[in-house]
Amino acid sequence: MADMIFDLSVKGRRGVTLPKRDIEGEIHQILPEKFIRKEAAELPEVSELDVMRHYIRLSHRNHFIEKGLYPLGSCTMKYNPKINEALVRHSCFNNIHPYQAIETLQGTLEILYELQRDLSEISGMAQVSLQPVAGAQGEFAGLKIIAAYHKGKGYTNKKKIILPDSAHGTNPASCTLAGYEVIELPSRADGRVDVEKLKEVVTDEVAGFMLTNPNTLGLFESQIREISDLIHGVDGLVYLDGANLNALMGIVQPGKIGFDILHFNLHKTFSTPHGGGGPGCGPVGVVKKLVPFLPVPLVDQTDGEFFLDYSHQETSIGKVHTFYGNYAIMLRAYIYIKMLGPDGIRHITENAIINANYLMKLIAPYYHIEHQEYCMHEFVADGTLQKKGHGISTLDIAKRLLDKGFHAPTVYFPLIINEALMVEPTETESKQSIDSFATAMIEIAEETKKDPELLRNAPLTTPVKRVDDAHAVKILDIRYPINRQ
Amino acid sequence: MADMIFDLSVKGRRGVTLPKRDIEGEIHQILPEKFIRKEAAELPEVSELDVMRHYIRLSHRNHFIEKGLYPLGSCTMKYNPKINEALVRHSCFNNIHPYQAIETLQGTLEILYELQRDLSEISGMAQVSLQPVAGAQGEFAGLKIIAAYHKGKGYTNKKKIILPDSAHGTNPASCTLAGYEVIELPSRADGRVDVEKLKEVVTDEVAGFMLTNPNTLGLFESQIREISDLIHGVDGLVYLDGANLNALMGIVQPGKIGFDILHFNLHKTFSTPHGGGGPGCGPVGVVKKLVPFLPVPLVDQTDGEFFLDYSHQETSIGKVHTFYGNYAIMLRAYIYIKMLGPDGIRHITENAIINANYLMKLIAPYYHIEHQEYCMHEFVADGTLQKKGHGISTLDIAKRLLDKGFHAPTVYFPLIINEALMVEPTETESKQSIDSFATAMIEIAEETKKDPELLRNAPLTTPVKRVDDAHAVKILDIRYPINRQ
Amino acid sequence: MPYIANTDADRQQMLEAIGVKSFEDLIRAIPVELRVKGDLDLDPALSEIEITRLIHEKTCKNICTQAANSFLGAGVYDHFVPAAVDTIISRPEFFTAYTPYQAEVSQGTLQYIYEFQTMICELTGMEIANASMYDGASAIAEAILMAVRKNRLKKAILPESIHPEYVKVIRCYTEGIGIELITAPCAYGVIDPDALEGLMNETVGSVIIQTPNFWGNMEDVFALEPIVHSNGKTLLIAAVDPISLAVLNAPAEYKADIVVGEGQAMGNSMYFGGPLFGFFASKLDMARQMPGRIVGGTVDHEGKRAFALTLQAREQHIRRDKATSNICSNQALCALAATVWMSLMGREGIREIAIQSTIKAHYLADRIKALDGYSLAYPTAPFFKEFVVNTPIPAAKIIQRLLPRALYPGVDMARFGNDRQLMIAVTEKKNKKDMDALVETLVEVKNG
Amino acid sequence: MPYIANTDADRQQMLEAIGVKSFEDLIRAIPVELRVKGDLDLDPALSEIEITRLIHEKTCKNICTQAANSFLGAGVYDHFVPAAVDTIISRPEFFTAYTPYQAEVSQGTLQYIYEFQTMICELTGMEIANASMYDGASAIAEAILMAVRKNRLKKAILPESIHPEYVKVIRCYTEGIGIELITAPCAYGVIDPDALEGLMNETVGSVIIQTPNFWGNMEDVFALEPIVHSNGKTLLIAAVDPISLAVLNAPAEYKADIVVGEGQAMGNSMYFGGPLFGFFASKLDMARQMPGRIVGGTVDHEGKRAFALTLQAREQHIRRDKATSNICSNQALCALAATVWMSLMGREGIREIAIQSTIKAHYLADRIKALDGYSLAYPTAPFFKEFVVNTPIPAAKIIQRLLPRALYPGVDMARFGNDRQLMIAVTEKKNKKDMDALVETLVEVKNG
Ligand SMILES: Cc1ncc(COP(=O)(O)O)c(C=O)c1O
Ligand SMILES: Cc1ncc(COP(=O)(O)O)c(C=O)c1O
Repeated sequence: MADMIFDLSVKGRRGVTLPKRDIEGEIHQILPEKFIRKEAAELPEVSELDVMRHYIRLSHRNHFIEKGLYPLGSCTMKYNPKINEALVRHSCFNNIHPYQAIETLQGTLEILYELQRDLSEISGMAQVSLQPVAGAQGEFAGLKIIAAYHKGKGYTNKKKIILPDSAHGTNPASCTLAGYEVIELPSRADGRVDVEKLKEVVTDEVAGFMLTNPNTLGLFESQIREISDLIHGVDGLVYLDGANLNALMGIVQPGKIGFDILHFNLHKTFSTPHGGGGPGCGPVGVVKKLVPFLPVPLVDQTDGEFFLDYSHQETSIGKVHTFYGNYAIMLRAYIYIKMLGPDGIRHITENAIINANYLMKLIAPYYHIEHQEYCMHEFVADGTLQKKGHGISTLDIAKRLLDKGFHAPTVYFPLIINEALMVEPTETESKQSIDSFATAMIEIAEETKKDPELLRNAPLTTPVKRVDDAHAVKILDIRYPINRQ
Repeated sequence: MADMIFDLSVKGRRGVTLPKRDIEGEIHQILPEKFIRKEAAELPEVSELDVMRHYIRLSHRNHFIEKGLYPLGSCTMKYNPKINEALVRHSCFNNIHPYQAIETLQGTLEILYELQRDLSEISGMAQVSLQPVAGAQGEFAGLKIIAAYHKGKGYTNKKKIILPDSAHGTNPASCTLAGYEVIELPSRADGRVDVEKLKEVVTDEVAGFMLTNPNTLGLFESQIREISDLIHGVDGLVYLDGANLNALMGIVQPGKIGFDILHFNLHKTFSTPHGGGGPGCGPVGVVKKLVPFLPVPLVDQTDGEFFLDYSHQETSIGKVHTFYGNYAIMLRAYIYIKMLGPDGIRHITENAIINANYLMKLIAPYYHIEHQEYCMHEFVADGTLQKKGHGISTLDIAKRLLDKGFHAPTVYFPLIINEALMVEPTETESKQSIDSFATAMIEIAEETKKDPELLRNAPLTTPVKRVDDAHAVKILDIRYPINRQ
Repeated sequence: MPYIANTDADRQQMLEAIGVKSFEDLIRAIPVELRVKGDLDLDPALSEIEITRLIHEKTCKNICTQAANSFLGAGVYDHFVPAAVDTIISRPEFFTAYTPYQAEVSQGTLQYIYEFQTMICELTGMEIANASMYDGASAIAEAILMAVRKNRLKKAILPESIHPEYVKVIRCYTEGIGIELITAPCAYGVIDPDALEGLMNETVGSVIIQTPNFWGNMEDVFALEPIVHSNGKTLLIAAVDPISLAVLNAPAEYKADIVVGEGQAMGNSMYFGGPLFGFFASKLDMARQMPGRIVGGTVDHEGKRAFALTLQAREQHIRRDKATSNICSNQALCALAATVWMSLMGREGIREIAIQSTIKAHYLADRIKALDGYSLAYPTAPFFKEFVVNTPIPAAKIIQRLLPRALYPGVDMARFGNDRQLMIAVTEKKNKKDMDALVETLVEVKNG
Repeated sequence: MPYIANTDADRQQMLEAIGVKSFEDLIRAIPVELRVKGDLDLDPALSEIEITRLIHEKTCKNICTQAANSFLGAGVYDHFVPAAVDTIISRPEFFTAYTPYQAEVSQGTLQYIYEFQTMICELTGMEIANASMYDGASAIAEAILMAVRKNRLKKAILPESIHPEYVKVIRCYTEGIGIELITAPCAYGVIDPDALEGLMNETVGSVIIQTPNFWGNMEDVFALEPIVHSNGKTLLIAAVDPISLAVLNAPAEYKADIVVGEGQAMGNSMYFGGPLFGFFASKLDMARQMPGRIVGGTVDHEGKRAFALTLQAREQHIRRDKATSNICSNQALCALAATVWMSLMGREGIREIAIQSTIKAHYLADRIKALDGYSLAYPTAPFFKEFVVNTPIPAAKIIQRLLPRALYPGVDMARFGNDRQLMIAVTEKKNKKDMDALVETLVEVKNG
């Protein structure tokens, strides 16, 4: 069976029909010869049916939320409502151009205005820019805001950002991108920020502190007030990596408890689809004093007439996206929030937390869990028992889960937990589905003892068997060798 | 793993949210108590995610056109264009009510008017009613038109319809439904209507003749003129079962060669999806003298204002559908015809015929083919060689094809061919895809000799192994035993 | 050319392999004089870009119910269809498959039909249901024919309260095959039980009761059933709105023998009235008389649970002129939509839909009947979600005057013989504001 | 509650299993004083029926380009997206999956990315491409940063002909980390080669050439490339419209070192400018410096061909502050849309799209420049599918006057400093009638 779309190519075959030309002309007469490509790009020549067969076949080789539980910790793989998909495909959403006259965009601008407001309310922030297109870009924008704030106040020495060693990789990477030096703070034994150690590293050079809360261990950083006081003490700013907002909504407004800036991941907390890796949306929210630094434009209104507001252009960090960010994703989040309302939002949080604690309880007898306390919306177990006892790694456990129809948890993160298994069931899973996931985890714990070979060979039932990552790096086969005609 | 949607049910779980009631009221106060149901219908109580998981999982257990060749003879399983699906879902198509004021339906009526016209042109008929919702209902409507015609002329003895023994089962069944007696005419050795025998059975009692052309053997009935002259000689009418129109479009207009009535299968010839068994659409077209008998309403216009025309109500056979038939299917056929144009229509036919002949040529050395001549858009091979030589039945061959990623041809039809394998590749398959189907057929012919057991046990790679049909009749398990709460 | 995979080179190779010079050689069996001369008179081909524009233009000439405030019903209802329904039915896995002839690669389709049959049995209280009929109208017709097969009595009683469009279809299906249709009169918007009793005798094969009936009124089934069943032979055919069954009696409660109905309201968009789909259920003793496809549970050769078409010996492809029906293609995808819809709604959701429709319809009826000049046509009949109103001016005038406001106040009963009546349907999608808007405008137009 | 599976009973059971009395017990770690008092100030929840209506109302306040005759471009183009694209990208199998971390159950995603990488290499002539960037703007920024990683030279030359919105993003990405951006002046709508030569020296890390440039004009890459490469260190970063590559030089032909661009035009709807997606390709020697995800072919443990994320040691989750970029989530689904789009178009289709866009744009430009009062802003520069026109009255006035006719004549260049210029883009979707309508109205509005 042909495996690559290129293998299906047959000279002259067409996948689409295009209008007949109603204007005469010849490209060679219109454009200077030297600019004309010498050799055609060998895109595949296939029929529409070929394309459908090929990509539908590929689709059947994926795990996805509607196939089974997807407990990828930190990623909040909740159900993506189908009504969102239906509504955003309206022609008045997908066929609008960013430079249309404002009069023809009032529906869109009104939605964005409301979304800014709703996200501000949920986060307790003064204002939100919807522009960053991913969490990492939200971080970057946030760090640029920190820089702009300090620049505005005349600081020249604020070159460092502190973050805990449990932080997600994007945090230090964003710091570097924004020109900051990273101070990595070792976590306390209870998995939280070590406030005493923090005191030691807080100096005038510190521009800010980046924290995930609940942190990547699924634990709420209860001393956030102390932390923010310390940072604010040197006129630093406290940044919340909002990846875990699914544990806070309706219960805590980060902007009210010491955080100055946060980013949202609409593709996590607000149910927009992950899309196989994106597009997401990473709005950034700030407290009042930082509003002037937000990216341009914001959406504002006077007397019910909505417009793109560039008025803070001078103080703004500028832009992180060509236009206004991932609008199609914002629409989905907007619909989601409107359908939840205040009660629903809080309910999401409660159920996410209950589900996580319930699952933790079920598997706790079989897997080591470093931090023995109630978790928030996710928890980190690990495979150290299995490793020590039977030489079974977390990778083996993850692969075996695939055989049982589940996606694996996030593995080997956070880095401070050996053999980490970071589990986030989300609120859209039912008790029954969590029960069956727990059963699978428990079976695997049994299999570790009885048939460790089974785990080392896992997965057995997937479209391909265990994939050799190292080989991929060795041979670096990153494009298909197309036959030139 | 829970297998039935009912197994997932959990008391109180909800799959949708509905508006809060903005009107007070209690059903028990509004409706007489005796009319109120005593015990609730135990529909499953599941979440939206449960529903998605369940039905997507089921979907993965189907063969479908985008999975692989679907050479079901007589069914014309051609590719269903995706643009059709996208366009018909427009709110101005799917949210319109059959009793809206005509002023609010001009777009719809214009489309239907044009479709009537285009189908008339393609078939060479004077007018077409789009109302019948399937081929069989088209047949029924056509037979009722025959009856109305004869009644109008004062005949009382026209009680019989002749049809060849190769006819599709719906033909005789429709005759019965319409109150006719069936005369089944044995086919000639060359697979066609035996005109000599026909002469013997044509009497004054004959109301009409139903013919499929090309017939179900894929052969064009060249003597159609002689046939129709014979039938017309007793004032009978000639009906064309248009299931095989994919072999005629642009080459023959049935209305011009002796047929008085035909039905179309839009779900075959005009690329509308088969939907797992329907909905289809079976418009019926007639020559001029029969127009007064068509179902009501037709769509007509005066000065560009379109309306539903009931003016022939008195002579009409009445209605076969509550409203106007399967509109959503008509839309797809309309789009298809507009995208093809006259050249495209003919091209479809040519390619369908070339594909069938090519495939026949490839497998002819391995399978018996009773009628050794060029076929039209399909052909009938059979498994008699395999049966005689190795005890392998056509059913075994069909099942083995499933293992190779193809759907089976239509089997054991037409009834006049033993172990029939009726193959229709359609024009949307490429030479390469036909090559690989032929390869599979040839492999099977080899396997028949080398490993007949393999075939008897086939299929081996499908979601379930060979299904026991007889057992289904024996146990008659036709509904799930739901647990009552 | 759209949708044709072969290139010129492919075709050339294929013709060579076949051993002919040109396509014409393949169609020698078609006498030249029978062939079309020249091109068909069709519009020139449009590309996808162009057809999209053309269709856009056509849609602009319709005004859909989303852009209007519509109270149209009469057999096609604007009930809520969750987006999730289309997510399922638009999967090529479902919509490009055909009838599950090869069970091993059709378990998806077979299983949902089995689930559909189960749900229909659950709603109706019946023991067996088929995989769908063309629409509610033809389902009634087929029910009458099944009754004839069962008891050989070729007379059927059709009350006046049956949808007039259904009656047309039933006539078309039953005319000319010796079946006599007798009309039972109604009084006060429901079947007159005395009149029915007068028509009943041992030669009556079936009585059809549509409830809620065409006018939205509930027939007094408990009073009527004993009349129908008095002779022990006549079968009671109930034609029901499936949504009503969430709150109203399951037809089994009033001993219906066959239950049919129009299923569109469950998960299918209105689409100008098509596709619709009929459901068809009965007691088990009529299993072998049923029309249409039926799926049954069975096992595969390894004993694993599986599904297959069953009782096929009833069907046209086997029994031909002796088949229980001529139906082949049915409305399977509509049945899938209904199955997904019923799953999403669930036990409670469908009840809530039925209850809201009822409550809202009654609110609106109460308000309208209080208006000067308007009254309920059938004030004594209990109704479900639809009702008929007498209007002070011709309904056509009201409809015309409300057109510019995109308010569709209901069905003009002039179609059915009374030009001063509007039939008004209410679903859960209507809210108080929508209804109050109708009430206000009814007052205005009367005077304007 | 929408989308919450658990019932009250489930929750109760779960709390009991956990061993707590109530939910509050689980969040003891959150100090009470940090908690929200009362409810969030959000609108009350809407059901699916209600949100559908709300969204319908909002859409009525937009006028989309399907209902208008639009010549807007400037980085987001209304090229043809076949319906088949959405059939694929709307499959939950693709859109609800995440980054293919577990390769064994992500072969679908991994393979299409591999195919995407191949197609981008094919279009650009480059050797390696990644799995997508956020947009064309950030892709340029990341290219500059990659150049710095490669040659350690922290100066980049940005000509005036680069999209001003891109420049804003590039500034944001490069400010404050010691990178100096130097503006190269343009003449006659293209980079002034002499001026560029004057700016060049051994400290310049990269020169960015956008071609077709912001104004739609083609830069004279064959003249510019030797200037850029003269010192043997400076890298040439080409920012290109991928559709143009069907007919215009593959950047490899003019020896670009890094090729980036905005990919939206390939299979992605405009959506008010987002999501967009950047593509990013280079020569193989920079493989380990690339930002973003890369998929590679490999084998599984049975030796069967498979795909996996590769060169992950560049990425943030492994290298943290030393990573080549902070990018994590990217624009994968947009890349899928582009992959399906490129497959559907194929070798010839994409050429036809590029050719029609060019021919039509030139027709329109020819007609407009012949109009009294209008002229081409850059009459000597060859252009692709977009061009700038000098207008006799402020462009804003023209735009306003054409609004009632739903004619969007182009981008008001007042945004970028010239209020008497319109930038006009033409794609294959425009036909002669559309363009003639624009020409006619341009004449009218001038006088009106
Ligand atoms: C804790 C945390 N921070 C930041 C990110 C980065 O978000 P994104 O992938 O949207 O850039 C992630 C995503 O995985 C995360 O889990
Ligand atoms: C030759 C022929 N006639 C009639 C029919 C009946 O058409 P339908 O299934 O649309 O009722 C078929 C369908 O299979 C057929 O193949």
